[in-house]
Amino acid sequence: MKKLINKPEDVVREELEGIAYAHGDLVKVHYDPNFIVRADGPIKGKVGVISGGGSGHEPMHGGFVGMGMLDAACPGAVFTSPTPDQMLEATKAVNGGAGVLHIVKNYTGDIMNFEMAADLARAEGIEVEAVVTDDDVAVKDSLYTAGRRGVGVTVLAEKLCGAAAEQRRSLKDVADVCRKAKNLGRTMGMALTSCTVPHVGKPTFDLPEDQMEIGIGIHGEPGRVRMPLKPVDEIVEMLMEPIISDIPYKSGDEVLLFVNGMGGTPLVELYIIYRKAYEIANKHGLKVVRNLIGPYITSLEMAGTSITLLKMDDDMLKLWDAPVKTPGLRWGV
Amino acid sequence: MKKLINKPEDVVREELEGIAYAHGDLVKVHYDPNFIVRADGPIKGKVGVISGGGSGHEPMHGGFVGMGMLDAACPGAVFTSPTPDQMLEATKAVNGGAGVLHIVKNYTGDIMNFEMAADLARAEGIEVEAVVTDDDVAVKDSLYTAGRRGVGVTVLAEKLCGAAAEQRRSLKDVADVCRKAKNLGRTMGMALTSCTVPHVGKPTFDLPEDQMEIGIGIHGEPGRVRMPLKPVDEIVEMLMEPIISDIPYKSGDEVLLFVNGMGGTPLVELYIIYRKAYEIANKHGLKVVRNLIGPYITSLEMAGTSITLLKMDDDMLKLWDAPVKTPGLRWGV
Amino acid sequence: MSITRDDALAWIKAVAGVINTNSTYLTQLDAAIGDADHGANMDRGFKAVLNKMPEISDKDIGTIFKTTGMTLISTVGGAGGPLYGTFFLQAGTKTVGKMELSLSDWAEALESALSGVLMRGKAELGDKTMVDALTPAVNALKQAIKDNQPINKALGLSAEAAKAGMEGTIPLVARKGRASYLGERSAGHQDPGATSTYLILNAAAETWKEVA
Amino acid sequence: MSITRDDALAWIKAVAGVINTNSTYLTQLDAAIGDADHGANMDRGFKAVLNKMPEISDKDIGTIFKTTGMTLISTVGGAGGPLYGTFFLQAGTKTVGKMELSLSDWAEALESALSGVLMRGKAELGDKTMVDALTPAVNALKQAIKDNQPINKALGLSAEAAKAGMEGTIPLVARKGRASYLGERSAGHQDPGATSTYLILNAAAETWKEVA
Ligand SMILES: Nc1ncnc2c1ncn2[C@@H]1O[C@H](COP(=O)(O)OP(=O)(O)O)[C@@H](O)[C@H]1O
Ligand SMILES: Nc1ncnc2c1ncn2[C@@H]1O[C@H](COP(=O)(O)OP(=O)(O)O)[C@@H](O)[C@H]1O
Ligand SMILES: [Mg+2]
Ligand SMILES: [Mg+2]
Ligand SMILES: [Mg+2]
Ligand SMILES: [Mg+2]
Repeated sequence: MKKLINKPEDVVREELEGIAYAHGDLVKVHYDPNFIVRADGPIKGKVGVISGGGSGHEPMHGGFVGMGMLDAACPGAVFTSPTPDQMLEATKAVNGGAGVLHIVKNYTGDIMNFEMAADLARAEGIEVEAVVTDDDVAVKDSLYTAGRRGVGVTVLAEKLCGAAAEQRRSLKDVADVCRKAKNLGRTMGMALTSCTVPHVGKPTFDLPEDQMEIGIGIHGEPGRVRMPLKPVDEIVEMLMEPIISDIPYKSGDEVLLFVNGMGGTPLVELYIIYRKAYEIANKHGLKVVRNLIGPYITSLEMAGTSITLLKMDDDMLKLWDAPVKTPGLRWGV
Repeated sequence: MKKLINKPEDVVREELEGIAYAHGDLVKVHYDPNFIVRADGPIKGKVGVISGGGSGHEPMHGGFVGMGMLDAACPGAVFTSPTPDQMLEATKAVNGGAGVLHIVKNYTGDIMNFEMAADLARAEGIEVEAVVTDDDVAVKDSLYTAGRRGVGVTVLAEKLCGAAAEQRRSLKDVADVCRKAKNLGRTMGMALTSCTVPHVGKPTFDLPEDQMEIGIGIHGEPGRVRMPLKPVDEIVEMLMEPIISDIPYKSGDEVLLFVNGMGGTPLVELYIIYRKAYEIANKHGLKVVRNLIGPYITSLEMAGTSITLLKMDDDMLKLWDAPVKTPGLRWGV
Repeated sequence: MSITRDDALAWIKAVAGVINTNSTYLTQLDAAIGDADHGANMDRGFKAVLNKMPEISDKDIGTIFKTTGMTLISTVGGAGGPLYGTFFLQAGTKTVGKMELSLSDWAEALESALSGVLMRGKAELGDKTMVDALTPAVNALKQAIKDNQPINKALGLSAEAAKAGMEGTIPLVARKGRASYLGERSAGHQDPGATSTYLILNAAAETWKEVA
Repeated sequence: MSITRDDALAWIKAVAGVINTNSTYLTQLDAAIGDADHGANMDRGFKAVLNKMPEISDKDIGTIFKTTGMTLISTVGGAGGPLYGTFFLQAGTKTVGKMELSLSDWAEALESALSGVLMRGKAELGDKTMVDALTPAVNALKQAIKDNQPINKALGLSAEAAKAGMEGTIPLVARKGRASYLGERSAGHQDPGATSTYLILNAAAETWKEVA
């Protein structure tokens, strides 16, 4: 295992210390239980927006805490959803009296832990709504399974909900923004290499030099199919087709196109991916009105990418363009 | 070779097309010769600031074109400095009548190609100054060698000079800002893995599972020494010590601390590195007043990091905080 | 004869030990069809439980189980945390105030633990989860009581049933938890959670061998 | 006898071929002490030169060399582009208007090419660069002229000197170019630029074998 770390068990703690040193102007870090809150929170009358999940997906979620996005983030152990007491404490810390939205990625562990936290917070008199993102079309959805994973749309939903909360919308309205993003966004990912979970010390799966995994999530899980490596244009087609046909997206739709890096894939490749994804979107008559390109929801040092489409309306465009000031996403301020 | 590309010879062209699709609001891309210019340039009366170098270091330099930073960037082939005609055309394209600053990284190829371009531009009546960055303390400087490499400070210098030009300072004054950054900034890097140049198809050097290279540059060149992998805290000490003792930085100095990812190292590790670098800076009495953390000057998919210190004064702080709106760096606007 | 407070404590300690010993194994199983953390998660949780031991060693069995559950919930995370947390919380609720348990008390506690896991995770038998080890273990225990088996024999039968259930997860296609994302590719692998459940119940059979 | 315009064109074509054949080799040498692009860079440049051939095949030798130099400058990049660009520009300047070259003309052109490279790159003999192949090649050529050697013999001696110079770079510690960053670690590797210089001069000896 080649990583720039000390001991595997210290990764999350030391990362949090680094974040605290680096971004003290934007965020405050609490330890035991671990969570990151806006330095200027809680904000009276503003809905608190919080998310959380396993570590190893940086900048998500801790890098998105700040004005116009999240009020708090709860980092679990690497790839392990945080515990209810983290989310409970974070919920209490950001509560400005207007209620708190939990943005939860659809994983059994995240759901159960967030549910427990919400129950506990409600018992303490805090109004809590939870919206579960589940945008990964690589997973066949069904009533009888865990459903689709929450992936790329989560980042976009956090931005939109943060902006809506900043406008002092009600808890229900901010949650509605999240539900809209959940309903209008779809993602698919692939990997060239596995990642290595620090305490495991070796790659989660073996992927030969000439093979790739299509339909991976963000936890080093093996994907749906393994196949020989292809030129990127063909890979992008394999990702875009199931995304576009899922909702489906229709000619004339205005979309945000998000090309995400998995952590080990450099920007030069992401632009080559964006190029093809943009052309395919155009061919389907989709109008790419906004984009995001970079490593925003990662899987440690995995090489790979995910593509997310989110159908936009006027309100979402305004929320997207609204100022945001976080360590990982910043504009307009 | 595992890369999300089509043909190696199309990498730069297709990347530029992706950038053009993605950032048409900020930049315009010209082909044959290849260069990227601000969409709103040239700006009358403003010094043009341009840089260039081999591709494979993204977001540098193309990602730094836009308001408050570069007026143009010239991408060469992967790891190959651009040709004089690219720089000449870019110089002409950004010339607003106040002269043009060439920010050149200290590599034989870059220097020679930029020199030829500057000569040609001067012959066409454009005032050109060139400043060469050479901040890499891994290389022993001497009159009889190529000198130190230009690395991390280049990114910081581009931001500072871009802001100075935005204030309509004179060519000499903007160049002075660059010289100041050059004189006050130092960098050292290391790698866990080699990168693979697309047309070569295999790693530039072999680095066994338990070894690392200390003192690498940004072109997959082998470093100064190879040694067994160590806990990151020790690695950061090995990088910080020669940086701090070089100028040297002194107790009470205000510094910008830049922890850079080489392309394949995820953010979680960069924060762990930042943590230790910050503590070491503090121990030496240095006051970290600004920071930058992320993959800004990369070496394809290489796993590794570089640390840069830049001593700041009031003017530099104001220039650093000034608005910038580029694909790769954005704040205040 | 019955299971005393000290027996209960000994079991929790034994579980912490067996989880620690098998941490890499559990994580390997999770790497194949999950996210390679089940062993590390459980080990972190039971280490925390061990740290709580001094505070609870003079308490009743219900308190011991509930504290174990609370500690797992606040230290494990993932799916395992809430599920095993609920498991021990429910077992604790059934045994509040008790300083010793008869075999029937234990069977009731375990059945209650199972319903807690079912309620929390909403998995059904055959979904390729810990439920597939826990359900047959509870059933075997109840049958053994009906058959008037001695405690050690009953516990052994229960652990064996858990083992068979665990092994029975191998051919299954997962419908709950992370492994479900793999679809057909999840078949051919043993479920990590079913495996930890077997280890936990087997530790009871081993620790309480002398009880009957 | 003398080197005609067609001989000059044949040489440029031969260089393009030999660079293409050795592109991987040159890049490997560059990988060891540089940045793994010398072969690809030179190959891209000479492919562009080949594309220019139709435009210049009826021109004088000076124009052929100058066009080659300009094309290399605008397509190669890196250190190789300006250096080999200057090499051919300087050779072209010395041969402007000529439709054929005597051996002395060629020696003068090559000497001028060398001074161009020295001026542009500021390397000295022993810095582990292309200069270490080019300098002895020029000296050997001048000596051969003094010794009244026939053209083919003189060109052969010049190429041999380039080869010896190239091999002589192996033990050297680089003081110019990227390899200098390696310090002592650059010793033990042959310089890629010296190697391409040898290939270029050897192509002249081979192509112009029949000239004398
Ligand atoms: N809905 C569920 N009901 C019961 N058990 C479940 C459920 N989902 C997952 N599990 C169990 O949890 C185990 C995985 O636990 P763990 O790896 O700790 O959590 P995570 O999947 O969040 O990484 C699975 O092997 C399975 O036995
Ligand atoms: N200052 C110099 N003078 C002469 N030759 C040089 C100089 N610097 C480098 N070279 C030559 O250039 C070669 C490398 O060329 P190339 O790989 O194309 O460029 P780069 O080093 O920019 O990648 C070296 O092997 C060396 O022979
Ligand atoms: Mg997990
Ligand atoms: Mg080069
Ligand atoms: Mg798991
Ligand atoms: Mg080179």
